[in-house]
Amino acid sequence: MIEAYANRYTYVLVAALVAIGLYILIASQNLVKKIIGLSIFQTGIFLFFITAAFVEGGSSPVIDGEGLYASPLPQVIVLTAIVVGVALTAVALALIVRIYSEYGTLDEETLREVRADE
Amino acid sequence: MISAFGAVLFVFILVTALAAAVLRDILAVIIISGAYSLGMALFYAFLLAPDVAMTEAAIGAGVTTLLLLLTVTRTVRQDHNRAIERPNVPALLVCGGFLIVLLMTVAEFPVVGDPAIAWDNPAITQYYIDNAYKDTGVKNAVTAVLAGYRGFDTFGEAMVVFLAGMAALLVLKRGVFTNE
Amino acid sequence: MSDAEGERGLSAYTESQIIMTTVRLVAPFSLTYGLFLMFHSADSSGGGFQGGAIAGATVLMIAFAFGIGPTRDWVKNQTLVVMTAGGVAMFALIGLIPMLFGDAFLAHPVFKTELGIKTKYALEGVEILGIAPIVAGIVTGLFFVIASGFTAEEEEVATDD
Amino acid sequence: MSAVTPFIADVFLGAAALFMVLAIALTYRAIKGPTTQDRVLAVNVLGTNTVVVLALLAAALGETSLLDIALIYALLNFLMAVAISKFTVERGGVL
Amino acid sequence: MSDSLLGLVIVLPLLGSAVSLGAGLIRNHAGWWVAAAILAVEAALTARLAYAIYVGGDRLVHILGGETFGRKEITVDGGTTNFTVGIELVGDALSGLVVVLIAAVALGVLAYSRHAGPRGNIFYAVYLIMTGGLMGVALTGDLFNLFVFLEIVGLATYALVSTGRGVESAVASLKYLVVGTTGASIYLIGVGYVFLETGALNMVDVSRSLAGEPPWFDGALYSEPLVVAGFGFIAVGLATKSAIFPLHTWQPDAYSEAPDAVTVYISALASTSSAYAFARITWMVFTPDFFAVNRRLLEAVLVLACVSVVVGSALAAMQRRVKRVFAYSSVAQFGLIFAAICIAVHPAAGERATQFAVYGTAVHLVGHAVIKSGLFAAAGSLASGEGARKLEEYAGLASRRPFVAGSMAVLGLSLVGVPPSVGFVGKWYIGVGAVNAELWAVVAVIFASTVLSLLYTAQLLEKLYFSSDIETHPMESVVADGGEALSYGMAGVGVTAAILAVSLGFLGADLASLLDPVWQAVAESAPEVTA
Amino acid sequence: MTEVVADPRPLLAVLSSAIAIVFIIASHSRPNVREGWSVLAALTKFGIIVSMLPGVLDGTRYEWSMGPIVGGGNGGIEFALQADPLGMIFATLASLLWIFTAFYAAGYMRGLDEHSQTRFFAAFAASLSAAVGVAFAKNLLTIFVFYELLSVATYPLVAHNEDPEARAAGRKYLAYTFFGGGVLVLGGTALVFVLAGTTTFGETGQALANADPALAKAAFALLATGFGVKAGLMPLHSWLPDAMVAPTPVSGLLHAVAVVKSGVFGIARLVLEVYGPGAMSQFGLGLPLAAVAAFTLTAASVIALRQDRLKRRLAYSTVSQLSYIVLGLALVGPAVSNGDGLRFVIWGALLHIPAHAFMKLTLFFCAGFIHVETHTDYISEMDGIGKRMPLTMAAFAVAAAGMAGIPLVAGFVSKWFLLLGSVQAGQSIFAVILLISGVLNIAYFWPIVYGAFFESHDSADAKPLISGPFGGRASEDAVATDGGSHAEGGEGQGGETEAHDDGHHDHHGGPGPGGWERVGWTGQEGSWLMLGPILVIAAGALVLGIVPYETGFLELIEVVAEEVMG
Repeated sequence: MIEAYANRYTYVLVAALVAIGLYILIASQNLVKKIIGLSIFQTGIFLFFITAAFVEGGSSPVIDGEGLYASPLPQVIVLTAIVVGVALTAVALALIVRIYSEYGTLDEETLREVRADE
Repeated sequence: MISAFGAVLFVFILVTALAAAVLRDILAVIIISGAYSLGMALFYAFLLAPDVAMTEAAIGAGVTTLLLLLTVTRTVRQDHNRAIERPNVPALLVCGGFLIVLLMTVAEFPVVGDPAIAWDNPAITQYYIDNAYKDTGVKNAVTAVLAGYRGFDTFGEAMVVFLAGMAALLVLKRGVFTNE
Repeated sequence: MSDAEGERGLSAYTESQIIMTTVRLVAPFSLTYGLFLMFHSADSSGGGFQGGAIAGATVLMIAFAFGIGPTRDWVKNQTLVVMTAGGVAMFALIGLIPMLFGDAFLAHPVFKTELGIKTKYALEGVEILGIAPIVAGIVTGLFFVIASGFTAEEEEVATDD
Repeated sequence: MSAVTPFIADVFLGAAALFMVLAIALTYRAIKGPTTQDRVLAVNVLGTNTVVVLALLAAALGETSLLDIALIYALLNFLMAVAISKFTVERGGVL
Repeated sequence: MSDSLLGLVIVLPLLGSAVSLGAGLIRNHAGWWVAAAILAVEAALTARLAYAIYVGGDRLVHILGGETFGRKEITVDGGTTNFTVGIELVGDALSGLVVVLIAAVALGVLAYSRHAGPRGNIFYAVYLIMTGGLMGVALTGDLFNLFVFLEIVGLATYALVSTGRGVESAVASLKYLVVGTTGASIYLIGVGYVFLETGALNMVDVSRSLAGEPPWFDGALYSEPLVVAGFGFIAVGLATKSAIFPLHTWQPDAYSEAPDAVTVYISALASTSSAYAFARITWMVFTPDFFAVNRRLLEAVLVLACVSVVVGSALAAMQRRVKRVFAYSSVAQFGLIFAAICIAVHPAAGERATQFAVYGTAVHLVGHAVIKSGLFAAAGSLASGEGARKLEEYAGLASRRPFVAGSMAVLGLSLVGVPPSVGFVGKWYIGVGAVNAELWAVVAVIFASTVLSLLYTAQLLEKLYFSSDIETHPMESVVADGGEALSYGMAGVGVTAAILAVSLGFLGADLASLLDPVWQAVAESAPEVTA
Repeated sequence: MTEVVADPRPLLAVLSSAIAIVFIIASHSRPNVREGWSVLAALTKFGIIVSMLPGVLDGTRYEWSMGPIVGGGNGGIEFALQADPLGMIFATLASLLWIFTAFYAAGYMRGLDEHSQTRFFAAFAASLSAAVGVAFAKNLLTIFVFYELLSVATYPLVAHNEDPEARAAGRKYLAYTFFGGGVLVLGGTALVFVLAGTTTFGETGQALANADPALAKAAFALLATGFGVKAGLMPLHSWLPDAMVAPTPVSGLLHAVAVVKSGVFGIARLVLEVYGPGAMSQFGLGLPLAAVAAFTLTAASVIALRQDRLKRRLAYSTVSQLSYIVLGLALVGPAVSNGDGLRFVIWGALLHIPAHAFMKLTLFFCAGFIHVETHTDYISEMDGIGKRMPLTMAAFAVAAAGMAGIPLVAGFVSKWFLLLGSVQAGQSIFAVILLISGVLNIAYFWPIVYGAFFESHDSADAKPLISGPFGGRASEDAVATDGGSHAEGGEGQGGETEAHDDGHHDHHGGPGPGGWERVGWTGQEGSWLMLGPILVIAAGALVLGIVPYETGFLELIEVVAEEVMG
């Protein structure tokens, strides 16, 4: 059992990162920390794709002649997904700046109280 | 089998991720998330994905951390009496459940880096490696697939970046990026 | 907390000689390296995104060193808009040209068969003329927009002017 | 496929693993660091450490493109350190 | 030639957004005109496309990147099979309907936002990108490309929602961003699992690989745990995007805080596009054979959908603000659509049940978009014309705004399912499909949804028509919030939606007959809709 | 012998009042023109329908179809109208009575100068077009379309007064009718469509007969309950008495003729054409429906006894009379073996539709007229009103006699056939129930008539069943046995008027201090706009009672019976 998980250690890391990212997303009070949790959650998924592309003893997908290469397709997917993730983080931060300028707090609890008595 | 470097890198990333979850002071968390993105870039490099590692490095260190800092510069720093956040039990249960579901499926995955059955479907991946240079004249297969075969994805991606800029302007109700 | 007095930039910015000299030294290198990555995506890893991001990061570096106010005035909004909108237009154009010849959108081999331009250059054209300016423009633009924050009275600037 | 003999590759990988252990120690300082300056220093050293590890990996795996990443980190690491440090000095007088 | 239309229809609005931003340098108010011009051309292209699909009767495939990046032949140990290395855009009977809907609603909302909506070039640039993204979701034939376009639509929606007046809209937009991105990432995990198992991303190739056609697979992969988990993640991701019950928390805030023009647009198209994506993936990629093996998984989604119908309606009846009432009603109606999608592929469903469920999904998808956008337009008109946002403030409004109140009444009744309306036709098809499949519990929920949706509609009608307005509007109808009077464009959208809802009600049979190739393909578990 | 002729007239019949709505709204500022439009629409509608009568009698079916409104199955389901004998009965009845109701409504609304009359008349026209639509529907789906439109069109009428009580009644009305229509009838239609592949009337009987019995029974149960809601079957009837809060023309034409009859008409279609006697007896569906109808019959009559408000008593009487029709239709199942038993049962049931319509409309119009002229709503205050409104009370007496089944008035003929049919069908228990309810009818109508003519305000004896919880007055003072007028009896009497069990507050009705002033028989008691229709419809009831065949209704019913039995 352990040996099966050992030689799939990256997938275990993927599962761990996704879980930690989700935990930060749900549990943290600070809005900026939520966004960081979101980006950790996404990088976990990217690692899943990259490990799927990895070939033991191969080389990176710059093709020069025969040989064992890592597969380029998942890496393209991750490239696009990273940029999408950054775009989302940037927009989220813009939203947080606007919320802060109005309510003066980044803490979700105080935010809820302030909005409740509005 | 897991290599020494892989194991240590595994621990490093796990430690930084847990630290980001646990710390309460937002600036510390941002710094730790910078370190986390360093580790991820290393892992991508180790898993033979230099393009991705480069993107993670450039965007992780160059853009995200700075934007996070910018957002935080404008906020007041509450002096926290406690460095560690209180664990939120219901969230812990949800994420623990999610983790177990994922771990159950991990056993089904092919072994890391196993070239033999790395692909049940050799058609597509093998095709890129054999014909990328013939079709596009580009040696770097990732760029060939990125801009050539799946050019439309990249078009969508460029639109997402463009949209992020527009969205930031719209959210902060600005007409222009910088004052004329 | 010091917030934006009159002008939109942040408060009195303290000069720091060390950072300014280092940045004056490093900035050209990082900009050229960014351009290298853009132009060199065919043979080695790199590409429009990474190159654009590093070029954007260079401008950020300068802003950190010389303060946001002066950098904001140095970087005209017009250049950013031209870079981003121009990048999108170029990308769409490179994609649409093959459609004029009856082939599909983004059919780069058509450049070779019809116009004699090697497909490789079309691919690189997409990366350099298309993606890199967008990413560079947007990274810088985002930085300035978020740095300037949100002030309520600007409410009507974007939407109703 | 890698320029060096397998044995040398293993030595480089071993060295890289050791540097990563150093990196973990640095993260302890980055987490614990009572003041922000400690964290800034920790991240700075971490950056340079990554450059070294990348160089070792490039040599071990024979991947020249890893050196490009090392170069990026060399440049941007300075930027991250500057940003964090300026932030801590004057409380917002960053820009 | 006509298959290049598919590419043009997506690229044109995206290019238009760059033009709109560029135009900002010259004239500040060019945004609306640029959008109007681009979307007019877009509508013409869509009409031509719909003509080619439905009248020409052929399945348009646009391989992006031409032949070299298109379909390839490969022979492995005797068996030859073809697969695609690039991305395909597919215009068939199913996507044609959604494309026409998007073009129509996009133009309609422009009429609304001419007077009421937010202005500025940036707004219309993002508006055009969202239209392009929606077209992409409708037409793409590639699982990852669908993720990219879902993100474009999502990001544009977060930006548009945040253009609301107060800061409330920013809080709602952030909440929507966090939940929406998590949903999209879960969808990406699902795509990753399926990709790891089949190695393909193109919907037709994945469907064929799951069926085990290519020689290197030994038999169908339907019972593989990875594929089952993959479908689970895809379903959860898309359910979050369409606000199905447990994952709907973002929708009420987003719809009620966004400006009225934006609410009309996203209520009609944002959730509709992800529901359409779920339909295409469930029908074409996983096909009924997959659900014959994993019956319990499908029943779980079915239960989720039925619960969503009941809870959505109950919550809608409890709301005080009118826009929140309609937001929760959307949760209920999309529960109905997801139930119909599941019935079509249910192992117990015979060919007849699949036929009706497919009819029901398509008609209700289009019908609900028309009805809900009309309702939000009418609510917006009353809000800006009379300053009435809460249910109590609606007392006696019918006498002051007969046309807008009239259109709201007609649309409300068609939402309930009063016969000559498109709401009834959709509900009828789904109901008959469920009866054919003998899923009695689902039948009960579908027909009970009439009374459930009556809960909140009757409140509205009673307030509008039969409560005297003396106690709430003593003074003459002074426009409450300063000068934002009601323009003809705003009232016009509501009225046209009402007329459309009733006329589509009469065209129920022809609207459904457009879907014949789709249900035949689903019945035979074919990977593609041979038009 | 029946041949189908494509003809736009059924559509024109339905649309004539729909088009009138536009004109009614257009002429909202000039009341006379507006009322003119209503009357004109009523006349054209009646004219179109009657023009089809001879053709339908000798076997031609006028049909109009818009093509399939819903696809699937073999060719989908058409949105089609067909003028067949059964449909003609209901359509002629509704349009004929609408002519007089239009006049009556104009008088009523002007008498009380009600608010928003335009909306009232527009909704009235809309509900009439929906009612004729229900009559001429060719298949289950079209009847469902008009069934729902009828609910929507009548809702503004129920909630017309715009006060909390009217709103509550409107809400209850919508809930019941939409539950009945939207959920049950739609579910039943879907089930029938799935089982039989088509929903056209007359073609589904055979397919349903050999369908899976459980599903066929379920479909019947769904459709019967769905239509039963509007037909006022007992557990689902409580919306009807509450809807009495609406203006009287609405309670009259709609809640006695159009809306409730559409429910009963739906059951008629269901029993005679969707299932047909064969399937009915095969699955034994008749008896349970008959049992429900019988229960409603008696219970409603008992409750009617105890209602002091005249309109609520008439509402409960409607509930019970409708169950006569449902009982007659339900007996079609058990009577299928016995030839003329079946014929009589069908005759009785279908004839009771027009009979009850004429009589009940007269009663409601009288109630309305009394309310307009003297603002009295409570029976206990109506003693001696015959002096004040002799002609009205005479018409009331005629109609009440008919309801009780006294010969020469319409009610007797249909009840007679029902009795004959149930005896011959071997279900004599229902004949007994019919007789009991006849007695109960007398019990709750006769005191009103007697009180009006033979008593004066101060010497009326106690109404035994009005306020005691289980009947009988528990008042402490001695009851004046000899009917003579003595002082304390009067006060006692006076005292009673305040202690009404349902405590109506601003109760300003009732006779003046000196009792009702005497008005001659020559019609000075109120405006002719209302008195005219009352007398005409009362005369109609008499004509229907004396010569049912010549009025065309019985002739139509015979054609229907032949078709069903043929």
